[in-house]
Amino acid sequence: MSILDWFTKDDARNSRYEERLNIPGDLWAQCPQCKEAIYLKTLASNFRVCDCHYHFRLSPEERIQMIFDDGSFSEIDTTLEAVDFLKFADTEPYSDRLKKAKKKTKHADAIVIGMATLHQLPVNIGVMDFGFMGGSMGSVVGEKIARIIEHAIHNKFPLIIFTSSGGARMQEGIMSLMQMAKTSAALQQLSEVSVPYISVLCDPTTGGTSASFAMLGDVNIAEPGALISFAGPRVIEQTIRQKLPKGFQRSEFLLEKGMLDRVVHRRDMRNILTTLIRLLNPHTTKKDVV
Amino acid sequence: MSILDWFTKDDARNSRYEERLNIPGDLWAQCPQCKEAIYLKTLASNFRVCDCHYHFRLSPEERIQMIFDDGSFSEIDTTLEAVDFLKFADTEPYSDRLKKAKKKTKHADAIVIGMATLHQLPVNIGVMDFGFMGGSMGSVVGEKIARIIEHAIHNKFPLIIFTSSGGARMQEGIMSLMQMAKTSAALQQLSEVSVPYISVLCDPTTGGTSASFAMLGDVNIAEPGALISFAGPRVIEQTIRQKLPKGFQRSEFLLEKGMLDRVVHRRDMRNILTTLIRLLNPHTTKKDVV
Amino acid sequence: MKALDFEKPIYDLQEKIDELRQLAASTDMDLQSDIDAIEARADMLKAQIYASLTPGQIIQIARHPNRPNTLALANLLCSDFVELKGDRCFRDDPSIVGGVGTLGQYRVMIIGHQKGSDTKEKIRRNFGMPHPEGYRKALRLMKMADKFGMPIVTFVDTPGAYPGKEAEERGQAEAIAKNLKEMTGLCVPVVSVVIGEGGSGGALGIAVSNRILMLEYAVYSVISPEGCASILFRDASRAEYAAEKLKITAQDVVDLGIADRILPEPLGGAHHDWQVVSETIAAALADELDRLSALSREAVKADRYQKFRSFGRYKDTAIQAVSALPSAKSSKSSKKKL
Amino acid sequence: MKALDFEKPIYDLQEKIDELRQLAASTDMDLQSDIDAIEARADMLKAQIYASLTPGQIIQIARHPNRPNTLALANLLCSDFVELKGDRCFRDDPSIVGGVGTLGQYRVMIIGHQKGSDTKEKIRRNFGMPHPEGYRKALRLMKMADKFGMPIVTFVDTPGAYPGKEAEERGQAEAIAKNLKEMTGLCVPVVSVVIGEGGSGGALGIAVSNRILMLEYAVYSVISPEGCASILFRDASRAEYAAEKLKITAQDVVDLGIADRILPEPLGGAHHDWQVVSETIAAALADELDRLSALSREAVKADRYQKFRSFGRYKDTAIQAVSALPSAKSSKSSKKKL
Ligand SMILES: [Zn+2]
Ligand SMILES: [Zn+2]
Repeated sequence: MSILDWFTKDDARNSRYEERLNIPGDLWAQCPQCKEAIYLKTLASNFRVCDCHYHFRLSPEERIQMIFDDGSFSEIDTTLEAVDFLKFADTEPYSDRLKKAKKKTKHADAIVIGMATLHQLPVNIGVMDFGFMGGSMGSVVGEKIARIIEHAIHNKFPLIIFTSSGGARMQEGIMSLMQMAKTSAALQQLSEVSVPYISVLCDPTTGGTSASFAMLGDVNIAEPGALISFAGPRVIEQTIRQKLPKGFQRSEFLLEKGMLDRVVHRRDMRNILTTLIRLLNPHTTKKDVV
Repeated sequence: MSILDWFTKDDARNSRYEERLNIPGDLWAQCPQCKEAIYLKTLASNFRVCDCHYHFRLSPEERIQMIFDDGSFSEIDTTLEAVDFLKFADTEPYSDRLKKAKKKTKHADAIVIGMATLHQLPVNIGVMDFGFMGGSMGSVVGEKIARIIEHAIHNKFPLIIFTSSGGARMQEGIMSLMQMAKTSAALQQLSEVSVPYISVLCDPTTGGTSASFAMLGDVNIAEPGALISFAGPRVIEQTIRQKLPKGFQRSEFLLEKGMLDRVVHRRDMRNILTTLIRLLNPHTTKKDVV
Repeated sequence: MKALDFEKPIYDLQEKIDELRQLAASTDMDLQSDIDAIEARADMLKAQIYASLTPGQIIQIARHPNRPNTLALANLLCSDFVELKGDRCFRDDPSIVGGVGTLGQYRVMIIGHQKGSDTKEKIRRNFGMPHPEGYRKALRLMKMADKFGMPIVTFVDTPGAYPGKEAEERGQAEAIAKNLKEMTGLCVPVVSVVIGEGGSGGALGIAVSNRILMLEYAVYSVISPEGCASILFRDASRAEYAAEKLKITAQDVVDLGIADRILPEPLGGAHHDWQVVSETIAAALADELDRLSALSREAVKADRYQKFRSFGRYKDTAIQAVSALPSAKSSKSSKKKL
Repeated sequence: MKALDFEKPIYDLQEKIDELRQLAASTDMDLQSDIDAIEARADMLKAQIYASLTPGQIIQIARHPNRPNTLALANLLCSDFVELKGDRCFRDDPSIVGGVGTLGQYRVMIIGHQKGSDTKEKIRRNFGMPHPEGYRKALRLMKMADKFGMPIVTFVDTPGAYPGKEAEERGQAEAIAKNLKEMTGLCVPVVSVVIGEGGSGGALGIAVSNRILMLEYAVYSVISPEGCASILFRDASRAEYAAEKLKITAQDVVDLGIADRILPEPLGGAHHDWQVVSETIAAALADELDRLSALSREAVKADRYQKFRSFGRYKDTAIQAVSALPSAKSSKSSKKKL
């Protein structure tokens, strides 16, 4: 199968995706950036990107269906669940927050991991869910990331992680901080066996998530306009007592500052990722590609 | 022998050095920095450093006698000499320039290499001579640096190079440019066998010399006030059409900019170097130290 | 010495004792029995107060301006300490310092946060809050240590990585992340001592170590209690409460299985006797380095990886157990199709 | 297309031919024999002029604004080229570009200087004069290639590293030096093609390679002839003369044993036909990569070291011979005591 074949057979994907979603034509969303109203059906057929290039946040399901081969994803480690081992309660007990988040997202925690294919090339993937407690990283997120990395170490297929996270999950105290080291440590091992890791940073990727696995891609890609930072803009404004310039800590800013390889429109993501994993992976045999 | 013993028996060194130089007391030099007149004898007993901390340039002989154990230096590769293979002539033929420089400095080219000891610890050293055609690096300088590095690779004793050079020797055209790569390549090999290299940058270290072995020390040390740059201040002023701030491209500036580990007064150089080579070298046996 | 508010009663008694002593000296009166009595009361009070410190009070000790700092400890531990500077890229960051020295029988690389003691130095050192170049300097020195086979000791004492405009522009997230990854690749022993404040990612950025030791009144936290209170409780005044909930004291961090060992401080805290503290640290480091140096380079690296790999508390509903030490393989039974 | 001054006679004739053609078309006159005659003269003139170019004229071709550039070549050579950006430290420097693609049977990393073609782009790309972050980006990409076993191709085309205030502040010397050293440690084949101007350390910083190829009218020099004239001759107008003395043409650099091979350009220079130039380059690269890929990783590295180790011309008066290939050992006979 040639490279061109891969790309041409993609055209039908979106309409199929749209059908599957089965959205009635009269529902609409407001774009947070240009404030225009957009029909959900139009939005879905445009990769949930507004004409002004605002990229709406996606659920893991939406993202996987947009990017990977139809039906190719098989999730693993669905049974790992968070434990409120500190009996933490802020304005609400952690255990209640967990229950609500599970109900809302239908996921056990803020990341989904598994294997999929991309133009028939097998990949290990992780997709974070900002809808689950702000995509915060506690023990379960850290463990699942470590596990998908370990799968990549064993099966030698590339790793792609889509981040969308406010950072460490404070409700798990210092244990959540340690997930930064745990995930980064696993990536060091991946690096030592020369398996490529592509980090795709989506809005928002901040705090402990950006300061660990999100920034450690062999290639770092971001969706346009994503907020990517260590300290959030509000904290910085308090520190320097000044307004930050427009576009500060957004993808395009980080690209200019040398932190990202590319800013990629969601429409082009599937093809760029395919090309990159095909080119970078030294473990790809001719059989895998042809 | 304990560390303290090393340092205490050093006190007598300078007076001995001064005696050996046998300078009549009525000759004086003017300090280029504070413009004061200083008796040469005073200057010699102060490591040729003015009270204003201006470090006078040294010949290789002066530097070796100030820093290494008395009589411990044995020079090697004295017979390598430059060849005017491009038949280069600017305002004066290269071959004439070489003759004059040899006569003036009593050296064959702009660097002296060999082995010495530092508080009894054996080291491989290179000492550049700004007096020889501005310390410029042609084939002989490059070759001698590569050779002393190779000696270090074989004997596993640390390497210390004192730089003082305007950069590549234009009279040898592209061949002088290649000496940058040759010396750096040899340092990569040294690095792979974990032998420490300390670069001591003296006034001035610019151009192709700074952009190769001079900047590649495991530890980079500079004498105070040394000019250290890639492009010289005059070239930059022409580029930006502005005066450069005071202290720009001087040792202290580079220290602040993260390019140097330390700025060390000539008086303290011997002890700092001793401590560093003792601590860094994994090949030092207990026998060597005690 | 700055008295912390909960130490006020002790300092009041101490003042009284001093007054009595002066009186005795100037008037030739014999007040020894009174002095002894008050001193005994002061000792009892001290013991009581320090035996029941709240996390909020412990933080105050951890942040005490006179606590021993990295450079002071480096010089107390090594008679031949030589500081090394620079990230070889942008700047020397004075809020992280490092250098080489001899510690007992080991040539070591010491790296740590440096807050600064007087106002001028505090400003110069940015109150111990590093910019990215601080982490890059630390990594440069760690790689140097790795190359020359020198064990690494890090001293952790920072409110956190600096949350400023330039720090973000120059890649604070990247710099910390890179350290976390690269420290895992080091083949020499790395021992960290939290000597004061272990503030979040800014602390972790130099603490991916084979052993994590904590001084008795040091703290280690994912976020400052103040930050936590204002974000989660939307009420900055609830910092004391947040400090309790976050489990940040040395004992808590040991109980959670993260820190390995608590190093006792002199009564009242490390700031009362740097010499004693440095001796405690020297003994603990010698102990840990002896054990780690017995391992091969690969084993040292594997030991560090296993330590961090094991961190996490969660349950696997498929196997109905809360696990703190999961196996590296995921169970096949837990697959599902999307 | 900008005509260089020595090309003026050719362009004048070409203009005349065009006029005659138009006249023939509009008046129905048969001027073919005249046109043929002038074309023959033009061809002869071209052959004459390009056969006897002075180094000064060759530099003009090497600097021609329409010469093929790195990004254009990358896209002509690889149908799937993906540019990758950033030094992961301070900034993406647009004056050095890089990325991955498929070149024949090889997955390759392509890196090169990028001068920019129109005024706006030239400014954005700083006329192909990199800051330190350009060299750091290049090194990052080279290490990525090394990790994934991809051969590296670099295209050299720069007046030199930028001699500016910020470039010095951020360590121009350090960045170039580090590349020279680290490129020696790469275990994948590296092939450089000097496609235009090979300006000093700024060129060498991405050209420590197993093979150095030069396009026919490319130049490679330790300093620009203008710089040399103003420094050594104290007379900037003597640049033409300096260009001759410095030996900077492809033929000179091959004769000195530094470049391995000259790649012919279309008559008049590479700017006349990018497609042909890219095919020439593709064939040469395939050839070199085939040979280098047959070597082990260690052998590839050793090959590169030996190449650069051998550079230098000097004599050893002890053995009375001019040597271009010295042995690694110094002769024991040449020791002396100071
Ligand atoms: Zn919009
Ligand atoms: Zn003076």
